[in-house]
Amino acid sequence: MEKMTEEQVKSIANMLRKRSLWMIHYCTGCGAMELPPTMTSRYDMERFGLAPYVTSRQADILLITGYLNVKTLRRVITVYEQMLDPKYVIGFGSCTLNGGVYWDSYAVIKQLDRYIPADLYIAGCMPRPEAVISAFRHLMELIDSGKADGYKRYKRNLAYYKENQRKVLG
Amino acid sequence: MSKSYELFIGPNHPGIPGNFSLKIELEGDTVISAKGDPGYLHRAFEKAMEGRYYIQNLALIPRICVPEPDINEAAYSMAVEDLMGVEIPERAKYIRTIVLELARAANYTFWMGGFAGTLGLYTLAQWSFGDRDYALDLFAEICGARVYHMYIWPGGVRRDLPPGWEDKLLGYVKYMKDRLIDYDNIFFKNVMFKYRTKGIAVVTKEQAIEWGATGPILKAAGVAQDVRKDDPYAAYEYLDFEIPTLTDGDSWSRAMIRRWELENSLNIIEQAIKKMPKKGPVWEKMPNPLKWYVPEGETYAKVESARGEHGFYMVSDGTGKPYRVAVRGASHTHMFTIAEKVLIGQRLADVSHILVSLDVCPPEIDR
Amino acid sequence: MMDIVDKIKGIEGAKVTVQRENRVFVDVSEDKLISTLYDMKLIGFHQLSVQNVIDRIKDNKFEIFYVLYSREYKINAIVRTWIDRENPVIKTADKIYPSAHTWEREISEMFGIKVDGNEDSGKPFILENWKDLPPMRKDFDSVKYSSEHFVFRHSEGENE
Amino acid sequence: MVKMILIAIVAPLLAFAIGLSFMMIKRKFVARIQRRYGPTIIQPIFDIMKLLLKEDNISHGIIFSLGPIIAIAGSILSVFFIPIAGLNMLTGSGDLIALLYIMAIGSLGMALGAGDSANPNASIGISRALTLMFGYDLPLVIIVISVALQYHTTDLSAIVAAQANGHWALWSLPLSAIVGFVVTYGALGEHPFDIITAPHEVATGPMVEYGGKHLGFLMINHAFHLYVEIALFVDLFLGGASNIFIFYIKMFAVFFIMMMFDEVLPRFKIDDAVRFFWKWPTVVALISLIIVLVK
Repeated sequence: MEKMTEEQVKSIANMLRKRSLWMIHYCTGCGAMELPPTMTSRYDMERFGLAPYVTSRQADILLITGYLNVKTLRRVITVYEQMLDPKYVIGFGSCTLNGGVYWDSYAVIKQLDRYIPADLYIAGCMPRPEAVISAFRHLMELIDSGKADGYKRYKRNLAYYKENQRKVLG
Repeated sequence: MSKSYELFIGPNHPGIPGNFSLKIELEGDTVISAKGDPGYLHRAFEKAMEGRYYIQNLALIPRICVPEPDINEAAYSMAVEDLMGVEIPERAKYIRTIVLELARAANYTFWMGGFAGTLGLYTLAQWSFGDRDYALDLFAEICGARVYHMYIWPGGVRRDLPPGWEDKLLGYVKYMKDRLIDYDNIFFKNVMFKYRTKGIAVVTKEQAIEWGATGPILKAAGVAQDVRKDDPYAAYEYLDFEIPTLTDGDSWSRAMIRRWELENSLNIIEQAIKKMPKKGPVWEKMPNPLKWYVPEGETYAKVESARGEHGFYMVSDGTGKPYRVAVRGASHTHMFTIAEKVLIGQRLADVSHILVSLDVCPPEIDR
Repeated sequence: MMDIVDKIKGIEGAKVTVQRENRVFVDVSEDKLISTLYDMKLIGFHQLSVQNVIDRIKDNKFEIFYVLYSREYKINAIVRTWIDRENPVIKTADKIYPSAHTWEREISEMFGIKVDGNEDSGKPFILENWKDLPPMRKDFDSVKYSSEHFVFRHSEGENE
Repeated sequence: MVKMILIAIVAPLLAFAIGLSFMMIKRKFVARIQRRYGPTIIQPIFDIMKLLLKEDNISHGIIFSLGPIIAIAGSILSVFFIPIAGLNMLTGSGDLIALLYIMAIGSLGMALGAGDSANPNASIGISRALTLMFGYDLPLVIIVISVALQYHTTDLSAIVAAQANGHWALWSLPLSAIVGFVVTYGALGEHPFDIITAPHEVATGPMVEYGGKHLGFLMINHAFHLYVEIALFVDLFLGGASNIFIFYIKMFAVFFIMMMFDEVLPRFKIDDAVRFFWKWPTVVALISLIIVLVK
């Protein structure tokens, strides 16, 4: 019985969480170009309770907008670790998936989820604002069903992630 | 005990235009030194281009400057055409002009929102980002993509304009001209805007020339230098337009110059549509794209971007891949030679709007 | 146009080729580089558009070019010089063209060229913790480096 | 006694509800001015609940955690000094003067907490907040003195009672009322006075290190803050109200005019803001004070 109520509390919490997702305002790559249209009057993501926020402490979503340079990766990891649980990561664009057009570049990492756990990817270069919003909707569903557990995976497999990070950052 | 302290603006800070870091040293509220730290957007374009065919590079170059990708395509194509000795058809020239001006208008609309945002007026930001989207819709119609078009390519443009597109474009121009009145009322005539930007971050005429400024910074200081006039490319030599100049060289002048350039772009689009030959080829027949063996040589091709002179220095060794491509982005000079000097003595509250008024675009710096 | 070309030809040690309208190449030897740039500025080339390096690995040379622009004559002049690939050193031009300072920082990092007189040369600029060869050199293999340092994602079919 | 306890429970809840409703309306209203659809009307509730439900909490020390609590405590305490709808909560002579002191506690609580986070952005933000408070406190004190002289009392409920039947101080002291509006506007940190949080300059200033529950408390505090500032203005110049609905309508009218200004002005610099407050509002307030004295 007691376990049931705990479950219920969790599901209510998830329901509230998915209604208010704050995205950290960090343009890591050129994908940041499609975010202003998404945020502003044409597509207006505030309809769904999504809003850009300024610092890592305040935010829930870390949106990796495009390719990640090794130099940026270091900052992204810091930002990710500064964020408070529960936190979610969305990989935006093909470059986060497999390097995209920068497959042969010496500066760009090829797989985001080796360094920080990604809950969701949006494919394409660049994904249109509609795709971004549909990804947010999908993330809401994942949160609602409790499947967006990237931050738990990060804690559980900390050694794996740290090892990968060390390899690339030196 | 030292009186000064250090503050990082960026990379994760809304006051910085993109992924870039600025280390400033402050004494009280006054900046005593500013150092830019680039490299967060370094993707090694110049290296990657050496390993790809000319046609493949076309997919890479728009990503050098995100807010206004078309200038890259135009400069790159011009460099290749220059080396191959290709003259592009008349209609293609006009289409290029229209596309470049549309991209410039979209970029200035975007810039306007960003600038108003740094001053704390979010209403204009919301409006202008929304209005910029109509330009992106027009792009989506001619090439299928909103941001990276890859529409201009060596020999002309990729395909002809879809039927009825000119009318839609004229509709957009008319709409933007109407909206400009709203923008003026809320922002450019706003007393607070004048109060915040008049006399801030002055770059005088002598300094602008000495530091190698281009584009709006130079025009705001009173020098009418514009690649479109001085070394006309595409169809600019057939068109009639003026280069706006102001004399103060402060943040306000730069903003007003950009606002007039936006109007200028809309006028140029109207003119170009009127003068454009209605029929004709849009692409000079070129060999099979995988066999573009560009003759050996070096060349420098430049266009006027929204920020200033944007150029490609291309070296070919006669094979299918470029031997070396060096990109000149206006932001490189504007950030490190101008902003770092201009920021000294300014107030912390002004730092972010000065950066935006100099229009520092980090992807251009890092490449 | 010819007026300015004659003026450039007057500079000592300059080999001038007119590529086409508004584009002039000025080839100088390494030791004449700074004095040529200074003279170019005096005759009206006030703006340095871009300065960069081409790695001519076959000739074992670095080609350094300065794209200059004169508003008065509306002409681009490209000053080129060649230096040895072993222990490459150039002199700074940032006293003549202030914007050269940053370009020199960039080329000193990307090509490993030492810039005499530029106190920022050799300091990390764009790259961070870079231990390999300077990346823009032709003998640096970007594909090899990236496959050594990064793990590629394989689609399910090729994972075996 | 029972009534006192009842008031102690109901009044803060009421204040919070009113403040929260303003926050809700503002977000929708702003969105519409910005040609957007805007969030659902109860979005601030989701935001606050989400923040309070955050699993992690990072504290930079005891004072850091206490900051938001001191701020809320100060705000709730000031709620008790402001009579609404004939409810005299903690009356006693001189409560207008006491209120001015207590209203500063909120900012001081923030200052303590944010100062403890050792983030330069927070320190700059908090120094801006205190400077701005210096700015608007001078005209505020002058108009409070003029109102007190006009009605020969510093008891807020007596001032409200004296303004009954439409004899609002807005009519008898129009200059003071205008200054009062500007001061209230500045104290709420709407544009152009949003210097404290200015994201593009100091990355939300004092809030820069706050996240999770702390930020949730700060949002709750903001609701109280909205209520306290506007309710004080309504009590001083619009004659309070006999019942809660009229009070709400008056408050909303004030807030609505503020929202109109908010969306069309860029932000001041801090020294300009202080210069502004010490120039026109102070001069006008002094003229109004002289008029009161001469009369």
